[in-house]
Amino acid sequence: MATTTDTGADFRTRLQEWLPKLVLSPSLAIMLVFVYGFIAFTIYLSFTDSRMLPSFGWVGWDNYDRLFRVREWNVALTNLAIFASLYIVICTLIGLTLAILLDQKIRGEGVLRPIFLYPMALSFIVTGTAWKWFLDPAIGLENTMHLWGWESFTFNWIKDREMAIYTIVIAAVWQSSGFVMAMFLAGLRGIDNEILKAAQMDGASNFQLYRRIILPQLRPAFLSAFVILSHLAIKSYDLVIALTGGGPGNATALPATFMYSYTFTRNQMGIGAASAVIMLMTIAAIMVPYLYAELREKK
Amino acid sequence: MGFLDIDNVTKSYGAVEVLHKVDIDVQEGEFLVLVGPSGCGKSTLLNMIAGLEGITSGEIRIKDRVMNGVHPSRRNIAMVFQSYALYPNMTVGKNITFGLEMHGTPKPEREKAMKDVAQLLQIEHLLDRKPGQLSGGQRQRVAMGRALVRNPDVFLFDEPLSNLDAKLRVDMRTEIKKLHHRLGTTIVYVTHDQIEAMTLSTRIAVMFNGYVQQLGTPKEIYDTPANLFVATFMGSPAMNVLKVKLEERNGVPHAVMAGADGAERALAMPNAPAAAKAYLGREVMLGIRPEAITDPEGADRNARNIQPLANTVGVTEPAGADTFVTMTLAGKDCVARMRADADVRPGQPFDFAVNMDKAVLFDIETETRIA
Amino acid sequence: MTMMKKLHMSAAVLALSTTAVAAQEVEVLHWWTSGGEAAAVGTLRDTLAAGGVGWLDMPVAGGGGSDAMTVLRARVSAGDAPTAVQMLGFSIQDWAAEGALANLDALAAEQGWADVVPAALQRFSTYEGSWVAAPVNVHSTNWVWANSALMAELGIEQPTSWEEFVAAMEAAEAAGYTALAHGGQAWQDATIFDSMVMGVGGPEFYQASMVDLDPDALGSDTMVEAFQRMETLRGFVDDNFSGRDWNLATAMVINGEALFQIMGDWAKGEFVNAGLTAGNEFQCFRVPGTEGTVTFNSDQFAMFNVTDPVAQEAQAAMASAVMSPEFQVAFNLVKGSVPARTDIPSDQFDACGQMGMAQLAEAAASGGLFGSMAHGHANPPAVQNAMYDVITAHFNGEYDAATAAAELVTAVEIAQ
Amino acid sequence: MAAASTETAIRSSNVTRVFIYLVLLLFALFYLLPFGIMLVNSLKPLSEITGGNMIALPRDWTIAPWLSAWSTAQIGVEPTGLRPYFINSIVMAVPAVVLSTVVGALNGYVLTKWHFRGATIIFGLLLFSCFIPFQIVLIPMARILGLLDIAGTTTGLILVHFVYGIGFTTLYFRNYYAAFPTELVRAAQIDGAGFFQIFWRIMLPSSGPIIAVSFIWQFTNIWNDFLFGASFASGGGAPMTVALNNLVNSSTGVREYNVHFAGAIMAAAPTLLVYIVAGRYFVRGLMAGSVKG
Repeated sequence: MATTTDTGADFRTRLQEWLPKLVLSPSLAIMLVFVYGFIAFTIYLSFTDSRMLPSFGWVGWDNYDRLFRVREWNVALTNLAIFASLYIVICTLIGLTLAILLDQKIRGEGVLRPIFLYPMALSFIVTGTAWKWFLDPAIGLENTMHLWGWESFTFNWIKDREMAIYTIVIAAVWQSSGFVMAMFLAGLRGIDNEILKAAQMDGASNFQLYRRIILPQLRPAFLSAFVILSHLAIKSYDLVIALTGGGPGNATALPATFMYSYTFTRNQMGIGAASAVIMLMTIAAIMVPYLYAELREKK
Repeated sequence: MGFLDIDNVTKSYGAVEVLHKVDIDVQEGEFLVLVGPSGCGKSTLLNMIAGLEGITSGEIRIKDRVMNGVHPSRRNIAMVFQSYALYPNMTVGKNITFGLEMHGTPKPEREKAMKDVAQLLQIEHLLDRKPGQLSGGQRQRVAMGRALVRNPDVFLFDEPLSNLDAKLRVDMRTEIKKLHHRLGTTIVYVTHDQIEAMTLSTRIAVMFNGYVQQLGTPKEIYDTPANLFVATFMGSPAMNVLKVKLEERNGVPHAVMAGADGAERALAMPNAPAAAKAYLGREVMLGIRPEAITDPEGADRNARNIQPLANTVGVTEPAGADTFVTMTLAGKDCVARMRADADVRPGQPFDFAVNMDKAVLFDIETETRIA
Repeated sequence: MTMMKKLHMSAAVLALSTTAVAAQEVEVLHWWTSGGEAAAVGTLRDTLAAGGVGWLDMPVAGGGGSDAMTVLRARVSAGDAPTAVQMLGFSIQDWAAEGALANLDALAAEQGWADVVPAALQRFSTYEGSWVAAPVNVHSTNWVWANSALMAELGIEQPTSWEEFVAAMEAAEAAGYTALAHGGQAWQDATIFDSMVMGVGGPEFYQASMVDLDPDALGSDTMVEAFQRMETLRGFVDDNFSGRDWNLATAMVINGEALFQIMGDWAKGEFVNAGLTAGNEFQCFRVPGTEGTVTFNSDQFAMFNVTDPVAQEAQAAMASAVMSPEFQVAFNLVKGSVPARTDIPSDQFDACGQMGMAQLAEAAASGGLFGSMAHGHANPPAVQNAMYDVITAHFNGEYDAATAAAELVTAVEIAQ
Repeated sequence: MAAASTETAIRSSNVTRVFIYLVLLLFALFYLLPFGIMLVNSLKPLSEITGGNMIALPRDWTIAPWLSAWSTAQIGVEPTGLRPYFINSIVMAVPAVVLSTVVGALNGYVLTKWHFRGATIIFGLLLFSCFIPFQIVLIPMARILGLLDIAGTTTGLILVHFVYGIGFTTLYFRNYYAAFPTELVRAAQIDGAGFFQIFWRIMLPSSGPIIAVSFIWQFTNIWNDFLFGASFASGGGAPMTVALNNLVNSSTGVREYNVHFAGAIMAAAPTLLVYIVAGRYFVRGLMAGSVKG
């Protein structure tokens, strides 16, 4: 695309050759230090006896050994599996549904769209309390239903050890599904109308139209949504802290809350770092194949 | 020594050489068309002239100045792109003068140059519009205006007409030709459309697979194609290429082949090239352009060697001015071009007249013309 | 602009941003951000201001101080530690071990801190014999808070034994009230667990299990019984307890929906704010079985190393002000706790406060004063939180009592 | 049928359309609910909240909680309300957003229009940075800020947000510019425009939608950040979220829920405003780039 240097190129050509690399290099340097340097540091810490502050006594795999003996870590991993899969699937479904519905030339789309999107703009420090109230049987939905005369209504998941993780899913879906909707909507708007017309003339029903023609074309949107949602799921922290604080008991602990707790509350930075390394590896396991496929295709 | 010298230029990406020793001298005022199918290297060559791609080996010189490694803006060239590449955020006027501004031309001069060009191209009324508000033809004119205003040594055109509809394309073609006549500038023009190549150029370079297959005037290219590729690529409908046997009969070389009925047909070639002697008794490829096969009345009066050919008519395609007739010859479909009022009927025998002056022979192995 | 000028300018900007701390000023990191207690800290600021020492406020609320501790780590890593930091129990020891804390021995000797601060508190305020922190207060955590009107209605006397306590709660439950107001958060579960361990096993057992972390004690039948008492209490808690904030639980007692709450003395502030008076509308008494002992936590201001003499002076002024009887009274009146100094007259305090001060002095003298596990004064945070995990899992029904005791042994072992 | 004449080629019956509107409205209700709860309760006196139904409308409407949260509520020892922290947040967010957007735009420009060997790998490295959990960077970041002597300053905070924003902004701009015709860049090169002139005169003026996306994304993330704000700002310079947390998360003492909700809405106001004002560019910007991955 750009010029490749000829031997003896003039100053301007050579400058233009170097400028792009020069412009990119600060970003690269920043990343190498602030991302990859820090990751390396964390990996190193996970092999040390660090407790309150980093220290550098080498302990080998001890932290990993302890980590997998801690029952809460297994709970956190199980929770992550439940949470992430439900969160990704439900967000995608709702996002896709809303996008398809909004794409039917809806009057008032301009009003509805920001309503679906706005939760992404709010942090859980802001909305956590409202959600907590809403889900609380004594003052929230259940109570309101009782006041309205539906005495048998129960909705006490947030208090239930088995069900609490699903309330986290609800709140998380509330926050991100609008964003997913926006991505699918963008994808839908990018589809050539002529293809749709052609398919209709071929006698495809609306359902077939979506299943056979439109959804396959949304593949990039599906991929982007998957990547964004999966990394949000793995990083989920505020959400749990604001809603349940990890409770009842440890029923809603996630790896991110586990890591924070061990690193900063319990002064077991070594184990915290070990859990962070596991998290990073999980993220990498999802991201690297995706990046590889995406970028190779583009080349 | 030409005005624009392309001197043994090659281009490689890594280990892959995509242009092989291209050597073209373009004279001042010449209109050179690079033509070929996509992927033949014509655009790469154009970009190398523009300075948008580096040169792996060889030299490109404009007015005897070596251009290797010279920045595109210092080559005194201008380029018209296939997509026009108008800056969407600038008005037409700004688009035209942007290059002058970048080269530090004072504002009054820029204004004057812009007015002149706008007048020349009849786009004065568009100067304050944005490219998004223009039709395809208007954009094309603006893109040319942007090139013209720079008054460059060489104009580069990269498939400038391929985004226009058929009628507009023909109009703009004429328009470009007129401009070239009027301004007498040197032009290098890339296209995959052989009609554009034929109509516009003073010389054509036919390219394929990174090689220049033939360089010559339109007539040379058309009448004496260097090889089978050039022969079939140039001209529409394409040249008929038939596998025939070359035999000497009565001291004259004849091209011998089977007719629609499987019986033998022989076309005498008294003025076959001398080299054809070596091929006697062997199979060769015979190239005959459709317009060289006619009804007897429609045959070229000046031709020295019209051979009769009795054959069965396959399909007829009236095209208004002409009628195309397909028949089977040497086991292949062979197209003849007749006057519109020629009396041919599908399935009926017909006596064709073949102008063997225009026939060419190709070696089966090397595919080069036997000359 | 010339290069020199630019350099000059940026140097000036730098100077501006750093001199702010170098003056007679203390930067204080704390999590007392709500109305009453923030106002109480305000009195400290005013005291210092009167002496010409500025106050740079650095409040970080949340997680019972854990967010503040995170921030502190970032600040220390940046080489930019605050002058003074509100801190609890073992954190002080950990920071002192890192060599991050200042030595206050000169000031302590001059003002005779060692004579007026109970030894159990000094265990946290000093490190290897040197003073590193100034204690502000003592919270005792083994209190029961009761609604007087409800007690009268149900005809309940103040229970003096575990059996009476259970009987009283049964009565409340039978009458349709919530017997025990409780919030299902790990630290609240642990707070009542402290009292159960103390109540079942007594001071020696508490010392052996919670402080010395003796595996035999942790897995003993006594511990199983303590867990069984937790199950009993769980039976008296309403269904909606999970995740409830402690002050909402207190509100249940205030509103007469619930009879008792087991909570530290900060709960008193809620009653007082609701216009109730100690001894009249509400009662306070030690968790039955723990009479004569006090489990406590103590807020202290740990002083970080500063090198600048001016800053050292400001820091000393701050430590001195914290230890002044005036501040100790003013602050603790608001906070509901009792002064860290035992030489302060109790006449300004209400009934519960006076009782608390007397019992604290008594327990300090008799060796019945113990750091609260739930509040980080019995063992280091790693162990404390490992215990939380087990206690809260058991309280929420994941383990039975015997399994919980066994899990406690394992969890403590991993955390050490 | 109305739908037939519209641009979308999908047709649906009237019954279906009623159903569609119903579903959309239900979802709108679901999305608005938490905010509605906050708004309603921020306009009630405290006694109504602790004793009543949280979804009910106020019996006594009051704006006192709002006034209190804005200017008199206790944040730490100072009864300043959220007002001063609001300004801190602006001073922090605006430069960080602008810087990361400009750098992201430049990176995207280089990666798409000046492709060179290794550029794809560099892009992959930048992209992966989006996924680093922020908790792990806290301690080493603090160390570096200390070394640079900008710990506890707004400058330091801006740097942190800038650093962890580059990945996202680069991603957005790269995908957007990948669809931007390269011929324009070539034309400008022949016209004599240099690297930066092409960027300023040709690329940037056509980047409206993606600038909006980058701005919305960055502003929301930076404005809502708590962890970095709490860790790397000193007391008086703390951003809004830290102050809000101090207001809401007080450990002991009476909880004024109405004031908390009023404060929470105030803290959310700028991001909400950004979404409402620039939101319509959001889908357009996503369409232009990000979704293409």
